[in-house]
Amino acid sequence: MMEETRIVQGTWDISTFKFRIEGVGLRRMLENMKEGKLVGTKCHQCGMVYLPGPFYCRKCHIEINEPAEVSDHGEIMTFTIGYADVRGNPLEEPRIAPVVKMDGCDSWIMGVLQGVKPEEVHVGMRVKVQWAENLTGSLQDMQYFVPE
Amino acid sequence: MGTLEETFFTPTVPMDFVYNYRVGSYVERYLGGFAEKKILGSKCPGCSKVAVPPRMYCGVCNKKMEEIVEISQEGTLENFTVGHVVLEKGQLSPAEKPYILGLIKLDGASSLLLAKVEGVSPAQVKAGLRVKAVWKDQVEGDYGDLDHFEPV
Amino acid sequence: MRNVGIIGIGYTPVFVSKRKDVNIPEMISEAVDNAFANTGLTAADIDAVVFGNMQTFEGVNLPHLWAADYIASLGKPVMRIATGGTTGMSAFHAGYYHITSGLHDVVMVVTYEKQSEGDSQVGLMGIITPELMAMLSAGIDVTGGSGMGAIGGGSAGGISFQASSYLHHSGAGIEHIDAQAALERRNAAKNPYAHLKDPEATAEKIAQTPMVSWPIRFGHICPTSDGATVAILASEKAAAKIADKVAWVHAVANCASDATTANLIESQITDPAEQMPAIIASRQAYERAGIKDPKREIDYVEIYNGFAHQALMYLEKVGMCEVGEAHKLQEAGELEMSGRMPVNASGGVVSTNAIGTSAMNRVTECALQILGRAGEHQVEKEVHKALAHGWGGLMQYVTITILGDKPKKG
Amino acid sequence: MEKNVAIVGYKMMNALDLVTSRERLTFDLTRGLFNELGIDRLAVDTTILDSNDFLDGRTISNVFLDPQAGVYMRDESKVEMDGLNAVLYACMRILSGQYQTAMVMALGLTGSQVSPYLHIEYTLDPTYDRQVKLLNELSAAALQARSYLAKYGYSEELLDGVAAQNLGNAALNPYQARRISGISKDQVKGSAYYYEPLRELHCFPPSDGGCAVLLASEEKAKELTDKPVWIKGMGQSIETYFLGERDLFTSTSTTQAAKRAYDLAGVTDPKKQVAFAEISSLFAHQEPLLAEALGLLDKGQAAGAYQVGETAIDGKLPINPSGGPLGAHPISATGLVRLAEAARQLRGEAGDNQVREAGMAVVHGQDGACAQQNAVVVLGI
Repeated sequence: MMEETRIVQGTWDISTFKFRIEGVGLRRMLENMKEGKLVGTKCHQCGMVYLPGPFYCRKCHIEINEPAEVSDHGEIMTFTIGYADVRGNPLEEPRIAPVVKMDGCDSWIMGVLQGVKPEEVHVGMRVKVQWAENLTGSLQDMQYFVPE
Repeated sequence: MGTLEETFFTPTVPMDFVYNYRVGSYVERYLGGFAEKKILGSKCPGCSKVAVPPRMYCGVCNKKMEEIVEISQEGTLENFTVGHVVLEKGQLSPAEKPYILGLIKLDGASSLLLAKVEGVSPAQVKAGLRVKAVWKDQVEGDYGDLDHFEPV
Repeated sequence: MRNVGIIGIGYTPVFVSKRKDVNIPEMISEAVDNAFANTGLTAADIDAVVFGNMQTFEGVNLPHLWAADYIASLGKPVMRIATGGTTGMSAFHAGYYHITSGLHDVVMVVTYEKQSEGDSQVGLMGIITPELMAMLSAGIDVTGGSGMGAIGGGSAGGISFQASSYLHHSGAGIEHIDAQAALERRNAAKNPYAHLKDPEATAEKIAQTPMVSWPIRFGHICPTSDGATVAILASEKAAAKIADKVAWVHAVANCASDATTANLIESQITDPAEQMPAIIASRQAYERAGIKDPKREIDYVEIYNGFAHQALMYLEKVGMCEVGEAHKLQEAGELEMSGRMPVNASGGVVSTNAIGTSAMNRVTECALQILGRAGEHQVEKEVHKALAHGWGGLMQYVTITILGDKPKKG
Repeated sequence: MEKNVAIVGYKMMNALDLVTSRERLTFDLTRGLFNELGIDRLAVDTTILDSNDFLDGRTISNVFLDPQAGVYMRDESKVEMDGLNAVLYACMRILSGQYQTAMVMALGLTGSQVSPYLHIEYTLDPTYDRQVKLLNELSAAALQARSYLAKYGYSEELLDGVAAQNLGNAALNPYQARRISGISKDQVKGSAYYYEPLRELHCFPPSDGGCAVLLASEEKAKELTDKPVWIKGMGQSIETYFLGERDLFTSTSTTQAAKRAYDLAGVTDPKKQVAFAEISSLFAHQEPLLAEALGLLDKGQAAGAYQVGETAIDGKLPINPSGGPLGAHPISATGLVRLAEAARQLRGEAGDNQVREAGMAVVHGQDGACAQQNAVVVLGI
């Protein structure tokens, strides 16, 4: 290896970008969460239910916009147990993060599981949503998953 | 589809992503030359072209340019533009006053070097003008040392 | 279709975490020089160049423009390909189609990454940053503490969901992931172009590394590397004139599904361990290559495993064994360099990851095994046919290449 | 070329602000194209997407565009450069015999979501040009413009004339983004200088846009359309990155790319054989400069040719009858839009922009500061 050379900097000026992110499905879900309901989007052609849902169906490649209520109970499809936060600092207590398919829904959502020890969690486990006391139309309304 | 506000989230990202580039030995030597108020180039063993700033490869001959040579600090203004705007982070804004950017062929170099040209008004500047390098008072071996060129 | 062969390979002299002595095009030129030195070819022999990397990882847009003088490309067609982790193999496939189209005879494929110049976490988070910002405004908790859509798994989140699902469906245990990481780091010790090497690696040693997000430990994760890889491809006619030994391309294929992540804008419908694209692309490749029984006909496999469990998971997906069988083959020693189904004798991506090169190196490593030029990491059995696999995007995009020691018939 | 490949359909959208997301634009373009052809996504054998991670503000920006483009459990790859290059790749895939149909889709939201000038900024050598901060897309183009004007003794009036002609054509074209009715040379000349000799109206506008094109083998094309447009030839070339070592008054790599395309298409005398051209001239001076490099105008004769209307919609050899990139420059898609505009002419669908004789067309796309890299496609019916 030859000698070390100096470092100069450059940026990707992402702060100057004016992103537009599809929001119809997520906004509808948030609105309905104020009433403790989970509402997704159904494809009127194949019947696939997405939560909260994009504006098109992946399989049919058509525009979709039909609201569909789904259960707040579901099944763990996969999970992980986190030992560090997003910055890599160790957590005091390991955190169980399941990915759950709600009943009546074909897509998966991620959250936090409480009320079980890490060694007890397993794929296929039945869970339900623990709603917040005051519902405000935020993703925080759905506080945790807990065992059914 | 509803209005823009109903249909989309319009988030902003509160930071820019930063990269750290290694300059490599050729730019390092070029800047090292600046510390001694010298302008260096690299010479192609194939076509004898002298490139300023120096770099590793001659793409025409596909040969490594290993010889580093010192170039004259005087040259000829071959081409220029007068800037009326500045571009910062992709945003255009009017310049405080018009300024000249020139492509200069230094004596002994084969390539043209882009630099600021001062000491001549934008209305008067012409291709063919003989110019010389003007250094910062205190050179640091950094990009800004070669401040601009002015008429000989 | 015209037959295409790999007639030359060039790597940078090393793959390491930081090349402090060279800038980006200077580093790339080392691999180009080596490809020429290894083949005796010169720039004049090259008809066209294909170029690939992941540009947000080192912050240069369309870097082939800056590098044009360094890659023997002036006056030639240059095509830039970028598909995420699979970029290297996608670029290789583009090189293949340059020749099968009948338009070109000798094509050089150049891939690289100089990851030390950027922040790979930023590069990866960049995949979803704008969506994440939108979800933030909807109340998501990025610290992962509570609420729906919380980023529970930290930086290895998506991958740990995949590993967890894989373990559940295959019956393998975390100890098999440890053992796979150890096996590949030992292999890497025999490969001069590998980055993380440990001739003494054992499952027990890997098991000592900290748990990041169950079941992923630190020792299961790839490094970030600086390096470049070049492959020179030729038509059968051109190869006959300018090459002594050739690894022939028998088939290429690829497939995309949807991004498997808890993206609340798009909604995830796919199990990250299902990997339907790997099943579809490999079956398509077998059909194109005329392979009826891959388990018998394929002698060697290079799997793109940024994370150690993926070598096992993808062996099953590409049909080299049944579901739930890969870890049993591992237990029986069959995945070792001396085994019946050697995998990643190179050390795999888990040992070396200059992203733009990673999927390309799967192909070049298969080629070296076929040519018998892998040196110390040459596997014991004879390699007549080999399969190279790449994955990228958000675990939803797969590329496959099948190589053979003879030109494909028909 | 050994086999015939046809353009069987196209769909394009351009506006200063399309009021859309890249996901929705992708869906609208591809679904729209499929609807017009009466097919569904499964009729597409392979898809080549083309967008730019830096401009999309995302790493691996094709990840979230696959399903919107109909590529769910399907074959896809991504070219990251001007969209015309993606056409070359899609065409190679069909020529290989592996695929019968190939879709190309490119987009750029460089009007509403990101500054277009960042594109070239990020291509610059970060160890020199980005540190010295003198070079940018506009200053580089201005140096190229002056080099060209000086070489042939043209005045800045040539730039005003080229821009006025293009903007006039763009005003007639519903697919263009910048449409200024009653545009005149004086109006162009009255716009402010950016870098001399380039004025605002000599330069492309920041704009949004995208385009999807379906290609097919000869056999399949006949099933899908009764108006196929054939790809007769294609070529590409690149020159040195270093502006100080290029002949800025011409485009060497365009000439090399054109030679490859003309050889395949059997074009020996482009001025005679080519009926019209769609050129990715991002700045007024680039249109005559590139037209010369393509062999469509005699060197040094541009001022006269524009004066007498030779390159106008009703001229002897119309150049950018669509209005060209001075009307819209959705970065990544611009060359693909040129291809679609040429197909629109060849199918006789160009309305007020329709040229009289649409026999053989030349399409051009570029990448890099001062068109460092160029692609050329020759089309015919």
